[in-house]
Amino acid sequence: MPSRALHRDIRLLDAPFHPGALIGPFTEANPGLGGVCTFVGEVRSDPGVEALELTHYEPLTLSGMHDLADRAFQRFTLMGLLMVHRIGLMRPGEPIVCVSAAALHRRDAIDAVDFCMDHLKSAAWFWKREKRAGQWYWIEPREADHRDLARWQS
Amino acid sequence: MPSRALHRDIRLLDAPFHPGALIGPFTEANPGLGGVCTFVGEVRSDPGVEALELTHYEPLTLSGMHDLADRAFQRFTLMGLLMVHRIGLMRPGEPIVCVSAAALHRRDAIDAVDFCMDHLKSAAWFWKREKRAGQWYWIEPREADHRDLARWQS
Amino acid sequence: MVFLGRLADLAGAPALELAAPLDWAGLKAELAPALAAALDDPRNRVALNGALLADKASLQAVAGDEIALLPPVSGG
Amino acid sequence: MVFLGRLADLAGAPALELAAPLDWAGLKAELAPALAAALDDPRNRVALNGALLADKASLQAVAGDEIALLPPVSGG
Repeated sequence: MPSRALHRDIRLLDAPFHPGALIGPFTEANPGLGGVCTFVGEVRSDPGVEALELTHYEPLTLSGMHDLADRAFQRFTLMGLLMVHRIGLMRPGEPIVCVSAAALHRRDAIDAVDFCMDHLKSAAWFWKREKRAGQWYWIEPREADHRDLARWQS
Repeated sequence: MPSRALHRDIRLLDAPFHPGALIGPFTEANPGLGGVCTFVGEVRSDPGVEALELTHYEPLTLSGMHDLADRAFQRFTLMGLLMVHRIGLMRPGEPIVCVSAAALHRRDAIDAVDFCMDHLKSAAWFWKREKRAGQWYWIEPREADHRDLARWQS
Repeated sequence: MVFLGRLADLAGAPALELAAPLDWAGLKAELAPALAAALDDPRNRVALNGALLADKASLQAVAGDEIALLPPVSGG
Repeated sequence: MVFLGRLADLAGAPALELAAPLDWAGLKAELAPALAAALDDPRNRVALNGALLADKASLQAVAGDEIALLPPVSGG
């Protein structure tokens, strides 16, 4: 496959989306692939949580996701990368993030998704708050997220 | 979520399948999940490869996949696991394997898929041959697959 | 000037109009003490017109510039 | 007796009927030399009625049993 264009689809969405409707076209846009790995994160049904809101800072957030995609393409041998993130108000059960990587070999596809998710979780420009009993509470970064991120420093 | 049944769907298929048609119902069968990771492997379009055939030994292959699922449920905190593998004759571009894991946390979902794929690739009872220029050639295990498998021994 | 995340709660509004020009000392003098302290907190970053400042104290804003005060991110 | 993967090519057929009862020495005596050598190859596993034998040489097959000769797997 000499000099074929890499397929890249990076989006911020302010309304509910259906991951299945993204993955089919993404897979078809990467003919000849060996494997596709996809992660979909949803708003968990934690007891008492009525809603979740993700704020972003437009001048930084989308360009930060493009920088992250650049680094994933540099670090792994990929054919295509899809990275879609919700912003705004969400209810439990709604998809919040979808990352999909297509590659000739499964190791690249799986590791690229792992890499992008770790960075989206703790190094991307999002601020999260959740509503419990009618009150909004800001979410602090989790220690586990920082540990996950540190795996990629080496 | 006290004592909910774990969702498990393990299948060998001898005809083409559409991964998207499996993942939607699988995701819906695991309400309250935090994330779903899915890997789909396809028959690569390697130059000169006309077809691929996967042979299995029925008394061992499916029960071996169930054993693998048992180990994944023991090792990771999962809500559900889907593992579907093709057997028989396949053409380039056809899906050959689909593994999907649903969990409260992304680390479990991603690692479970990685674990299952490494074991399906080099420790499951499949034999693969490919047809080039009208001749069938048996495929030997790749060294990289053995290295991938060894990551899980610790 | 815009405030992100919990700093919007602290500011009482997501944005504030300030008279230009402003340097770092001038900006702090314009803000309530709690916000001035948040500016100094090394965990909070400052962006000028969408570009992060490596050295916050070097800020030089003129009329029409957008200053953003960004607390630590909290995940996707 | 069934042969999997490339061993089916070596056997010339995916399966072979053999007279029972058979122990390990008896099985090897029934097979062509190339197949008997494949039986001994430690990389090839033997299953009796769908259960892998930890010790191939302990094989004891009676009428109706299925012996399978399994070469190293080659991936999904």
